[in-house]
Amino acid sequence: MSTTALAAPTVTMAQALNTALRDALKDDDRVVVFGEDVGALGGVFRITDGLTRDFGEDRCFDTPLAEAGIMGFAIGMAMAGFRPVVELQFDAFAYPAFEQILSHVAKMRNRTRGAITLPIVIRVPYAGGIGGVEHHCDSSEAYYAHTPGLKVVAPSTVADAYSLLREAINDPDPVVFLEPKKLYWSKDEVSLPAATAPFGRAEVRRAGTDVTLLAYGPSMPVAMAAADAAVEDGWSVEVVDLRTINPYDDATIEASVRKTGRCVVVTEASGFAGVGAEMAARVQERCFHALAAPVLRVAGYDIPYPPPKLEHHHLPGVDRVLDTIARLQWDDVPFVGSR
Amino acid sequence: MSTTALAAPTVTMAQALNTALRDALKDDDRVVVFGEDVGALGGVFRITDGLTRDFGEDRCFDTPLAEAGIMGFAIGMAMAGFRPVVELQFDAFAYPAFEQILSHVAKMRNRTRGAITLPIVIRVPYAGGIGGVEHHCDSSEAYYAHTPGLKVVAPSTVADAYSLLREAINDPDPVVFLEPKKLYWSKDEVSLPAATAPFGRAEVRRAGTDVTLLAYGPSMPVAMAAADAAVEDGWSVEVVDLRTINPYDDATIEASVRKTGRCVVVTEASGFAGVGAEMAARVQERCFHALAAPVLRVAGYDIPYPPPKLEHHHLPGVDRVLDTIARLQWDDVPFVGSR
Amino acid sequence: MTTTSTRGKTPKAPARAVARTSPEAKAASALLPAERPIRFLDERGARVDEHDGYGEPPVELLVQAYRKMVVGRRFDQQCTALTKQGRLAVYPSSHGQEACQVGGVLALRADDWMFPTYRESVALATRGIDPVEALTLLRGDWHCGYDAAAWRTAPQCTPLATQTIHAAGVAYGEKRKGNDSVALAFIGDGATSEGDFHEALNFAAVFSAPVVFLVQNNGYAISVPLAKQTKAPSLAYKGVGYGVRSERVDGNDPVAVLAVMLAAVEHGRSGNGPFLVEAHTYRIDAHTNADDATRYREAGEVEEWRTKDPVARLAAHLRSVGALDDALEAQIKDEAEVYAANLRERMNADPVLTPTDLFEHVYATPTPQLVAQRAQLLEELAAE
Amino acid sequence: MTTTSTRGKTPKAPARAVARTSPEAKAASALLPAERPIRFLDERGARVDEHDGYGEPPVELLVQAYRKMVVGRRFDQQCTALTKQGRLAVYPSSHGQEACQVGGVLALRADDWMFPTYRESVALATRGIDPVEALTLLRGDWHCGYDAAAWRTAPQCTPLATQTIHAAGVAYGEKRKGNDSVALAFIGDGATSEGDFHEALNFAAVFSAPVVFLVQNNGYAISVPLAKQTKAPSLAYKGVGYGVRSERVDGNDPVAVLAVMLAAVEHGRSGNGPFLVEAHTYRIDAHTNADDATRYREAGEVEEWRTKDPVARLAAHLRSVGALDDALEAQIKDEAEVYAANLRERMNADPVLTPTDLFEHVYATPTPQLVAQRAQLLEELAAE
Ligand SMILES: Cc1ncc(C[n+]2csc(CCOP(=O)(O)OP(=O)(O)O)c2C)c(N)n1
Ligand SMILES: Cc1ncc(C[n+]2csc(CCOP(=O)(O)OP(=O)(O)O)c2C)c(N)n1
Ligand SMILES: [Mg+2]
Ligand SMILES: [Mg+2]
Repeated sequence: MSTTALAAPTVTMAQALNTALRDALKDDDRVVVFGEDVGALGGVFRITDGLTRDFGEDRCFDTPLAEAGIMGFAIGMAMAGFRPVVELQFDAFAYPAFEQILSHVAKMRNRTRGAITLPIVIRVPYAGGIGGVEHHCDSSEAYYAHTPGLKVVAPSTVADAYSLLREAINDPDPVVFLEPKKLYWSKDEVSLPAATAPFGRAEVRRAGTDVTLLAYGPSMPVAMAAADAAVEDGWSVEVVDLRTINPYDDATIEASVRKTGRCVVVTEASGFAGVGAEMAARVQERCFHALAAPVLRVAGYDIPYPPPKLEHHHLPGVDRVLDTIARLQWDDVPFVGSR
Repeated sequence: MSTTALAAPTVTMAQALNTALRDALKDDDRVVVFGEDVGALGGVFRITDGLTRDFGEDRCFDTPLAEAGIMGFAIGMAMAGFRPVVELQFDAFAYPAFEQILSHVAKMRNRTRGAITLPIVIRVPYAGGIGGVEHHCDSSEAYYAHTPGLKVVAPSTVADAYSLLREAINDPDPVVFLEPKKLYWSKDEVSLPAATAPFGRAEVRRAGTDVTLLAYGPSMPVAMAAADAAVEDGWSVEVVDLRTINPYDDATIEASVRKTGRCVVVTEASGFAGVGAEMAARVQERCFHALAAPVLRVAGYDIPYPPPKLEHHHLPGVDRVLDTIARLQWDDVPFVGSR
Repeated sequence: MTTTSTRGKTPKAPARAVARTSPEAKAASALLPAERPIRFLDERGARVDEHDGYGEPPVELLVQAYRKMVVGRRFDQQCTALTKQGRLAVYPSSHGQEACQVGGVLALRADDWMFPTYRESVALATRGIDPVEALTLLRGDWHCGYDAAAWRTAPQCTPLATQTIHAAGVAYGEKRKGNDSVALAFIGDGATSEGDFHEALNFAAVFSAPVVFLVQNNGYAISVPLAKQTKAPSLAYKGVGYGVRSERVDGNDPVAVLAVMLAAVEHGRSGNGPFLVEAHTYRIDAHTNADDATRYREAGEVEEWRTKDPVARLAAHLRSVGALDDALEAQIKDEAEVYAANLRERMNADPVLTPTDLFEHVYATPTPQLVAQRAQLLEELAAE
Repeated sequence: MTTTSTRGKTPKAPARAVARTSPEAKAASALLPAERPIRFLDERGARVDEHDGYGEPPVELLVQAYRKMVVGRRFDQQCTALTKQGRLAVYPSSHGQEACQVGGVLALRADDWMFPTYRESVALATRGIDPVEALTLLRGDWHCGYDAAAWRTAPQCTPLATQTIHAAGVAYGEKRKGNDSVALAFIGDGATSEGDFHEALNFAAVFSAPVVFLVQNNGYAISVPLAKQTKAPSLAYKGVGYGVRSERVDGNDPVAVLAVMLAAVEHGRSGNGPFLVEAHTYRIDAHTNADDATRYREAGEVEEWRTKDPVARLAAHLRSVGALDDALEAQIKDEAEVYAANLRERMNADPVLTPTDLFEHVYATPTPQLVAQRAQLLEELAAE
């Protein structure tokens, strides 16, 4: 009777996140959601829409406007046995909470040899591409990624948004969950609850043989689009989505680059000392003799995030990715990959 | 008569920094020094020793205990035409000031098209190796290095400490000046005032032909020691000191690596997404076909900074550097460098 | 582990008597705000005697304020209209808060410093800044538009409360230079919860910096009502903990706002250090054009506040004292219309943005890395 | 640009009358501290009547406090000695602050939470934690030593004021779980300047969290005296701005500290929310063994404070009420000596540290990266 496979419904990333929060609130009494405007308003991006109405003020509530306060309060509630999921309204507005995040959230387990653990999820609507004004579009992942003790997650698909957020909430350790703002309204046909690969597993989103594009979160759409466009240039491009920046999946990436012999890293964040530098450094450390060309990076410029009318010049676009692929010495250097 | 070259006096890095502050206070009325305990106490490391006594409370003063406040106050004073040199007492105690640093200090010039500039120096006694307890030994340079609009400096020699601090104070832009705590008591024969190479120039501290070690600030001593020790293994090691992380001197590094064909990056900071990743990524981007082996990194582990009794296991030591040099495929891969 | 089982009756903190005579208690009393918010006008604009000793501002200044408020409101409406036409990326309206926007600025001299937030567009216009310049950022450009140094007006600040410390710093800096200028920092009710606000009050007090903190308490931080923001008797009670003189004022009474702001500015100018003013007001529009205020407040509440309209109140008062008649009213309305029409027209032209300008002001001199990146962008632009 | 040249006489903020009748003013009055710091004992330990309605703690509790204070002081001396023998990396002494260290802890139940700073080693010992465990971190190990969850005692906190928000959060969490436990956050005078302290007071008040903030105002933040830290009438005046009941107490009067702390804890336990206590005290020793206090304070000041010694004061009081005699005194001294000797001996053994433990508690399960790094370290250790 119900064996007929029904078409999965069309879901936005925002809806998937909202559903993940709902399901977590349903499944685990210890989960509490709080932050600025997450209550009656449902968050400025509506990710917490209806949670206070449906689960009550005790489970989802507004706080005073103070991010260090929110983070410290989450630490305290976690010590009392709760599993706080906090929203920091925009990337740049997480900065006031940095001391709490760097010196406490990331270190409490270690400082107490596991006696006190902090299963906190720090949700950050993050990065650009939505025409936001200054301070609303920072790509702040490097600050978290460089901090031992944090896990750092950046979904790029609707199903991952759901599955990774559920996993983040269940994780015994603090997770910085970076939600690419510009993907909130991206859609996919997904049946929720969806279970995708766990933390620490990268995914090959598109198979190819000539070059590997490495990306995550907000930079995945351009990587995929570039892979499509590259077909015309005769390149078969493989695209790997990190999904989680920490833990990091070297194995999947290594396998891909060993196969293709070439690699380009794409990040929307400013390049200098960013996560993309780590990605490039790791690939060449592990696959040097399989590489026919240096690992190149396509990244945002090393400038403050630009304003709405200029952001398209800053964000890695298909052309910039293709130009970079073209720079991978296709002709004049013998291919030394292990293909 | 005075043409006889006198032996330069022996000076510690701490003295050189103190002298630089004195000379700046003398030369420019707009310079003010402030922070926690910089007055009567002369700073917990005595870098500001005697400044209040000799220049008065107006020029060097204690502030309330609040790092965001110190940073914001410096912004305001710079707007009024002063050139604030602030001390943030330890690396991890700069974190409360991150929002002020990331969202204002780094961006004010850009946001006002140069109408308001912030010639501020943020002095941070930083990194480990002094047996400090938790929160007193963080290597925080990556957070600053990844932030466009800041300059980031980390001296490793006594002469550089003086010269780079003077340059930082004179610089029209904000400079994060990272003072390796463990080098405060390092000595050298230097006549002050000393003028070394300007910002953006790396220095070859030791010439060699087989492999390039790249380092800066707190990691320079181990790089130099490893170069010495490598002689026994028959390796001629060149050591390049970045001196300034931003601006970054690609040219000097490129020249060295093109010559040696091999490169190891040494940083005391945790490796993941750190400045060392950028250094490695850049070298292979620029010198790929001159490299006989991947650019490897020797870095602190991706753990919270360890306690006094264990820090020596964390910090890159001579053995770890030599082991890494040994991993640069000396035998089984033909050398393809341009030497 | 120890317990307190040994102790007898339940210990209780005693009720507090009101009379206070110790030096600290007296010092505190001198800092605390008045019993009730300062008012010169009731909600209909009739003169009342609740100003607790503050002097009434001269009538010419009130007329000037009225003019600026009418123009400001018209400007604000025009901006909201411009968002609908896609000419502004976003606009945070100050409709209903004109007494604060204008009263704060008119209390300043040209050489005083001003630190606006994103909500202070009308204050910028009142300051005399060209409205197109003032809207540059909200229009989608990358900088604040006006010459922040020449106007002694910081770029509009979004990271909440951060600007209050800058104000303390610049005020102290000017004092150190022997100038008698003061700094005015605007801040919202919600932003008073940020640690930076407290550090600002403290630095200002410790360095006796002539800075006035004007809290526009419009009852909400986006959707979060004041009751969820603080349990303080009122925000003006925050000053005493820093040794900062504090006052509450009816923020929809332009006479009261001006009276208190003039006193607060003079307090700083004459060497008495910082001053905290809490102005009770309301934003009639949503947080920004992108916000849906019906999610968190009742229409009735908005209607209630419309009856306390600061513009109407001042008009009524000025008419009652013979300082405003139909002719002047019409003249001011005309002025406002001209201002708005002018703005609309100028905002219709697409701004010319130069992409490589993104690299020009990151540092005084671009680093080699930025020079290379700029070159890359130029190549891409050439290839287009 | 506008100027205020139009205004007439210099506007001046009026002097404030003392009587206060409005609801906000009354609410504020109920929150403000007493006229003078609460005292039961004068500086020599004689009973005085300056306790403003606080109840006197039972004498058995005072004897217990005395015992803990004597042991605590001896413990503190021993720790300073251990720094000289290289057995502790660093030690921040609380010599002179024993009334607060002990009084704060004795007001708690075992199921209450406690948030110590680096200065609270004596408080930890008073709590009952094994002193060697309590000294683990200062000894040069990488963790706090004791079971923070079982003892409901957070690791000693160094990043100043950050712990005060944790205390608010855990207090609220316990309340949400239906428990009547409270949280005690220790903090120093200097740290009250940090934004986090203010956010903590605000969160605690807004969520009516049963947390007591005990400010040990010892007059200095390392070298910076209170006068450079704040211009507040006293730190206890910071509470009113958040709606937090506040009190000042003579921090060297153990009876007063206990009386106020018991009331403050009960205030929270019975559902009245947070409480701020400022205790005036002094640290007789330098900031830590590494500090040179002669750089910033006069010997005379230290001598002056020695005459207000909390241990001597309580001894005098207990003798005067017949609760302490030579025999008991000797017994307590012996107990302290045994405690110190025991500690000295145990601290003489080198602690065994396992380097790979550095990787064990970064995450519940080490990431693949950490597994690889641990393997690298193991290789290195094997090669040694
Ligand atoms: C540090 C920081 N956190 C969060 C935000 C996002 N945000 C922008 S406006 C706002 C509400 C501010 O409320 P209030 O201070 O009352 O000012 P109002 O908007 O009412 O004028 C919030 C939360 C921000 N801009 N900065
Ligand atoms: C955020 C932060 N900034 C600076 C420091 C360095 N520091 C350690 S103790 C101290 C003084 C603290 O004074 P106070 O709060 O009065 O406590 P006390 O040491 O007197 O007990 C300072 C500045 C720190 N630990 N944390
Ligand atoms: Mg508001
Ligand atoms: Mg102190």
